[in-house]
Amino acid sequence: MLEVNNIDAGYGNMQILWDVSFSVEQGEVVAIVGPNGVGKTTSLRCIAGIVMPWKGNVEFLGSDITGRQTYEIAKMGLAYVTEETNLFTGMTVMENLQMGGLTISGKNEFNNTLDIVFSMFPRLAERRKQYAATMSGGERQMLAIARALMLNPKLLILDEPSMGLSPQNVEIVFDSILNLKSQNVTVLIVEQNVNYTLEISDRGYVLENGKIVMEGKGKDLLSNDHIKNMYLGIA
Amino acid sequence: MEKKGTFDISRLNGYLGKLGLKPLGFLLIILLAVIPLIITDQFWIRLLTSTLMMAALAMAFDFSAGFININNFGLAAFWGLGAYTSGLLAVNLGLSPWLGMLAGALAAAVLGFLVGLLTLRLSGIFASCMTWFVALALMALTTNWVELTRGSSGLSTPYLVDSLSNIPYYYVMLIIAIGVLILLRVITNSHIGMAFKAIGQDKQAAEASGINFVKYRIFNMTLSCALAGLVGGFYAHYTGVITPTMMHTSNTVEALAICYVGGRGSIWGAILSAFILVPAMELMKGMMEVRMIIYGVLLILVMLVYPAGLAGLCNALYKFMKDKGLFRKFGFVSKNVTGRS
Amino acid sequence: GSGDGDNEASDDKTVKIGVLGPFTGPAARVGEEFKASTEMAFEAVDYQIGDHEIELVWIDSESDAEKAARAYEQAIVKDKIDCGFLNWHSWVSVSCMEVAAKYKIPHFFSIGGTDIVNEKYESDPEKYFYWVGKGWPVPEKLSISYVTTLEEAIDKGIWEPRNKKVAMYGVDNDWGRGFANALRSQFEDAGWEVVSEDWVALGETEFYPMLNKLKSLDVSVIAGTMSDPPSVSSFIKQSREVGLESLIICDGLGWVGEWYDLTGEASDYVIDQIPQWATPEAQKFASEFEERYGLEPGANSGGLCYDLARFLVKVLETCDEQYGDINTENLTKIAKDEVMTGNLTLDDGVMTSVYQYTPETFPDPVVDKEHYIFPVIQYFDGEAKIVWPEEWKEQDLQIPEGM
Amino acid sequence: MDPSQIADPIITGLLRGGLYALMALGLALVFGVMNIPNFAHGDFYMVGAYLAFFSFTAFGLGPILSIIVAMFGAFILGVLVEKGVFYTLRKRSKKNWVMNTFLLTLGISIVLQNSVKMLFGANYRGVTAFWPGTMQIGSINVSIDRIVGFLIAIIAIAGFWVFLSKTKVGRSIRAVSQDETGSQLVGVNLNWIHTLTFGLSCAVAALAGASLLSITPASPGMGLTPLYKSWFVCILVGMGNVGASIWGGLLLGILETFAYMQFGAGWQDAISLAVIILILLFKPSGLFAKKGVKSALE
Amino acid sequence: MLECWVLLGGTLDSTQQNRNPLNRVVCNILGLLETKNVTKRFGGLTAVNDVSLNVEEGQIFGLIGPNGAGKTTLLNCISGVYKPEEGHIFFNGEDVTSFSADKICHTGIARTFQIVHSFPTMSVLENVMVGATFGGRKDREKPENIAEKMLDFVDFPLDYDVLAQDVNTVQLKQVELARAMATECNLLLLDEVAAGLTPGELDVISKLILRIKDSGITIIMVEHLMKLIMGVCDRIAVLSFGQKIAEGPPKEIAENEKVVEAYLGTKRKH
Ligand SMILES: Nc1ncnc2c1ncn2[C@@H]1O[C@H](COP(=O)(O)OP(=O)(O)OP(=O)(O)O)[C@@H](O)[C@H]1O
Ligand SMILES: Nc1ncnc2c1ncn2[C@@H]1O[C@H](COP(=O)(O)OP(=O)(O)OP(=O)(O)O)[C@@H](O)[C@H]1O
Ligand SMILES: [Mg+2]
Ligand SMILES: [Mg+2]
Repeated sequence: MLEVNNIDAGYGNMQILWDVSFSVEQGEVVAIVGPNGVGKTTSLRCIAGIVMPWKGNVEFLGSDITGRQTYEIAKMGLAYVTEETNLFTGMTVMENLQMGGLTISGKNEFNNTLDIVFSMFPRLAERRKQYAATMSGGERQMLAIARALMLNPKLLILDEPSMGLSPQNVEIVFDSILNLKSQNVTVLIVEQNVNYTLEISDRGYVLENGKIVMEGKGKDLLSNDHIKNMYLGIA
Repeated sequence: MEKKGTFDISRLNGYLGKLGLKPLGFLLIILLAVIPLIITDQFWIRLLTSTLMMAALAMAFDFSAGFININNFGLAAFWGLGAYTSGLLAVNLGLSPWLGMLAGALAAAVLGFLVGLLTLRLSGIFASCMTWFVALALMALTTNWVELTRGSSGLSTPYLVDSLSNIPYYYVMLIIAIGVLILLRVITNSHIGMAFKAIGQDKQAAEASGINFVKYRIFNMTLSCALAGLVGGFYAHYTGVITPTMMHTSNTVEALAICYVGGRGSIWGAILSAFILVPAMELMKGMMEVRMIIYGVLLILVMLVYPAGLAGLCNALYKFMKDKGLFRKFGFVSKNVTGRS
Repeated sequence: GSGDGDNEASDDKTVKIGVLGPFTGPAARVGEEFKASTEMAFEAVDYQIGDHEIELVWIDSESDAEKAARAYEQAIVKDKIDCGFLNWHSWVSVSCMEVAAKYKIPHFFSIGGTDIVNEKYESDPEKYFYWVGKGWPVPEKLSISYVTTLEEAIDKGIWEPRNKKVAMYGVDNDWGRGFANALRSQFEDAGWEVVSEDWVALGETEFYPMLNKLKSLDVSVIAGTMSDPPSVSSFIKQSREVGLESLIICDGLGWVGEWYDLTGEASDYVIDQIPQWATPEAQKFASEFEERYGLEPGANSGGLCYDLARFLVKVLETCDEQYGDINTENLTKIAKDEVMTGNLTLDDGVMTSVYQYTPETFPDPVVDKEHYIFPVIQYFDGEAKIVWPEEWKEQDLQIPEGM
Repeated sequence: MDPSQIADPIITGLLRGGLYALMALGLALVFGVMNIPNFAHGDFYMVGAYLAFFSFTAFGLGPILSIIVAMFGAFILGVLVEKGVFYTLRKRSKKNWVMNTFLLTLGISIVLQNSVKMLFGANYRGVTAFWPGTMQIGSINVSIDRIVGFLIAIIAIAGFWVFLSKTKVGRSIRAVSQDETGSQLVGVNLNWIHTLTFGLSCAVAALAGASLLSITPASPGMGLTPLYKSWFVCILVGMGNVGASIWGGLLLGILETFAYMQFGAGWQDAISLAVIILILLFKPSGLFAKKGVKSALE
Repeated sequence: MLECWVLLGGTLDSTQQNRNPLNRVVCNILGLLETKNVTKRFGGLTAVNDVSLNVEEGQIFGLIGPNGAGKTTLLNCISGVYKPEEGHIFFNGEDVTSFSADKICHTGIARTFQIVHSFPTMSVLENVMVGATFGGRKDREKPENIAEKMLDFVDFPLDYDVLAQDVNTVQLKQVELARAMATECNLLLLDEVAAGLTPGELDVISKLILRIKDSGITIIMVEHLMKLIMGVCDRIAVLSFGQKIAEGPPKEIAENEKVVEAYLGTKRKH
């Protein structure tokens, strides 16, 4: 469904990614893990068309999307929850969700999606009229995921969704990822909570210094010594 | 330096560094000081005087725009305020124009202080608009308070010196301009400049780091307005007549354009660009609209092609030359040359 | 001295004349006519006086005292003009007088006419003498005609005003205020009550609040002047829109051509005072002007200026005859000995018959029925009808119904 | 006190204010969405006036048609300017966007003004009336032009309010104003929205200029006054609050009229500015600022 | 009033030195920072409701609670960004409730932001120098040196000359931490500095935090990562809907039913 082939990318003159390739199949949950600042976010940006790869290409649903505009890619069914959440802070929760459903055509479809999202995050239903700017960090994260789900995406990309969330909310987020998986939504996730992430993922990639250094089944990676040392802590 | 017998450039460099100057700039200043000995044509002297004046205004503008991120749209009004203060004191109380210039600076400083207070809670472009509104109000007041200012008919003011020659004016203006340059360079190179930049970029972070936002912001506005007022005080006794249109936004725009073309946040870039733009505009005067169109297109191009302006260009060039080791040959080895923001 | 003595220009027999006018800014239209009529006057002599070539240097006042002074000084030091000529606004006169005095450059026939110019001259005649001869007298000498016209109409029973109340208005500068003040005391002398005064900024085009106020004051006459076309035409047009029921004296409405396009029929019954293209020479000038420049000349900015330029030509010729050389110094002498004394006059003007100065009137020109006088006119469908003085009259003053 | 003494200035002020609101609308739009403090706004107003003048006099189109032509022409011009200038700048860099675009707009303003001056001279070009005649409102007469102008303003603003808050495109415009990346991620074509917004803003400015042609004749420098009045309004109500610009406009109109009545012409700017400054002193983010919306506060 | 505070309690802790000898007496009795019935409202919403805390010198004090519980708001009140509607805040025995943010900084409270604030067009080093220059340090050391030291201390991975606008969020948080430390504070408020770190990196940061503590700085930290919080904190308070629902040593908190229900959730996998 998504294939990233040998991409190089960076900012200005600084190269961040070196010949990175990975793929996501329909219905899978795939995780990318790695230390800070190695270029996980950058890879995701390349997929979403925010950063233009210097080399290599990205295929989504069988077509080459390298160099396409972000909005076109979004319309193809790719939802991306960024690290910064990129909410519309001057709009209410409801308006944010409406914007998320911009590409949904029917009113019924919209309402159905809305119901699903609200049942996933009841806090949002309570705060329909609140401006996004005044919500707490965790609330924003929920809203960002909810907005992405409003797209009815074929592939959902999450960049550190648990960042800043309370343990309870983290549970909710991970539950919803499992939930999405059961509904046959494909998920690509970048997470620091390596433990948990690899547990729920079908496959995982390890990115270090801009290069993919390891790949494998989620469970396999979890038992790998290198991973244990680097990411799970000695404790 | 001749006395010492050796050309000790690095020593000189150190002294100049304290004044925020670099050797090349120092040479240019010396050149400016001897120009009247070379060029005797009154027209050129006048042109250079205007150039220096615009440069001083643009530097005052840059002091706010390039550091605390407030474009003082009302700068021309403070300039005008300085001029009117000095002019009115001279006309009504017979105050000497020399003292009048200082009084003009003081009046502009007081208003600048008030405007600083007024805009304290506003950010960037909004604070700019507020200064603009104050300026418009000031201009309207000057125009309408006919009993005091003679309104749009203009106020005739005594000349600074009793001479047909423009050379005295030139030197007065040169001293003011260099004074402004050195003062602003010294301030912005010190920790105060850092505080300005910090509050201009992120108020919350600046305050959390212990910077007194109110103090620095008001100080900046006050000083920049005071300098505009000083130049205004000079101008009143240079042309011999002042009108409320001095305070018009178009004059601010001129200073602003010079500042931006010169490179925001460098202070000295303003002088450089003034010496290119002002004479060019004057020499093209016959071309009327075309000249202004060129001017507008130039502004657009600068922003599109090289927003760092002339100062940025010079710094890039300097860096390039330094990287290639071209300076070592001439003995220019200094760290303080970069004036980048 | 750098401005006068060592003038290189005098060597190659070129005489540079700095023509001061509002070539850009709100009164740019006036400037255009200045340019055109000055050029026409000098073309008539082929830019040649004796063996001197004449070169015109345009000095743009931008309708602003300060900018004008700067430009004037620039022209002196950069272009090294031998003398100055013309000007439109009084406040520009005041500021440039200073410059002319500083550099001792004679400046001929500036139109800006208000008292402040005279006051300045009188404050130090020796110094400000260089502002030679105003091309326009102080307002009271002309404005009295309006009061006379109205009083005569009342005497004759043509008009029975519902009250003798008048409101003054004007552009907020020396000209507007000077004119209104002169007219004000003349009205008061004639037994009128002046109930209000309003000053508006140059270039203002919104008059509803002011006109509504004037309307509620219920005056029979409103009188004043504005010197820039958009203001004056908006004022007249809007006075009709708000239904102002007063006779309007609007000095200067017809100063620039094409005003009727902006006001439309709202200008009917408005009273103004402007010389007419009465003589064949005047008509010839007007049609030539229009043909060449595609502009309808205004009586003052076109016609009067044309006369003054011809007067200047005469001055230059006299200078050449008497001294053999035309330069700043000799022109100053001519100004003092010939122009100021009344020896030198222009007696074939197209707008008004004789332009003359006398030591008594100086710096004003002589104003009387033989010399310098303008008829009072009233507009209908964009056409002016002379209503005063008796000798030239085309029709009686017309009063709209209900006034 | 005579009631008409209160009523008259209010009516006059309202009529004026509606047009201020219209001018401010476009400015608020461009600043709110594209973060461009557009100091060339007044010049699009001027372009509108010229276009309307030529359509009306030279081509003899009716008033409505002339106004539409002016809007359309300015829209095209706006689109060209956006594509040519702002788009290029956005491609090059986003750093210091507000300040850089600010200078760009000054450049555009200078170029527009002087090109028009070069083409048509400094003459004033006006029409006596689009719709001759006057109407009695309360105790005062008002020209039909002004009433129509006022209605145009109200309708345009109401239309915009509905457009921005109720339609998908309108909501996208607002979304872009708050987070560009975010809006792209939900499928908004950023470039298209930017171009559209700038074009619309120019069209609205031109609409104001064209409808006011019979009151203010067209001339190259005519844009400055509407420009700063628009800024008054925008800042008075709070930036980015498009709907509220109507209240700001009306308030300013009434304020000016009363200032005029009390102190005389010429003082209106000084007085109304003083009042605005005072208001902002106590409510720096503007009278109707929305929470979280880009505001004047730091 | 002094007596009153003494009566209210607070353990004696004389091991740490204090800048102002006069304050020291009071502080030793009362604890370094004390909030008394602090309430902060936003319109109808009470973000912080009647919260009283007592942080002793030398402690690492944890502040946890669900999203939107008011933790950041409380920190904002302490650091002078907001002025609470009710209640008082005492630092070193001095009532600092109405102090402005910069003055608070000078009294010795430094902070980091949850949503990072930096000076984008200054280099990372300059960012930290701002703290060193204006943070109220009395010593004569050059700000540049202090800044370098601090960046070394937090282990900033990139060149110190890069502009702040070119580094990512996690790195900016390091810069913020360095900047806060550079002000020479007695009390450091950390708002989710560890968000976005891998478990491995968490070890690194917990060591860093302990080192900060060892250098004599008291810390209040807001964090959602239980592993970190439980590992380093001496004492923890839990906020929920603006109210303090529990306070105590980590072990107690972890077992507190209310906390489990309101915050930790049932699965406890992470
Ligand atoms: N907009 C940018 N401009 C320049 N450099 C950037 C930009 N964004 C990120 N970088 C740099 O690129 C490198 C990789 O960043 P990236 O955000 O992709 O890492 P990451 O793996 O997502 O890290 P993290 O876990 O911290 O989110 C970092 O060193 C960062 O400083
Ligand atoms: N400026 C504000 N205006 C209105 N409401 C606000 C404002 N700031 C915060 N709030 C609200 O106050 C509550 C507390 O917010 P706060 O940011 O303190 O939460 P928090 O405990 O830090 O949460 P998180 O763990 O998600 O960061 C939230 O519901 C938030 O929406
Ligand atoms: Mg990342
Ligand atoms: Mg928080």
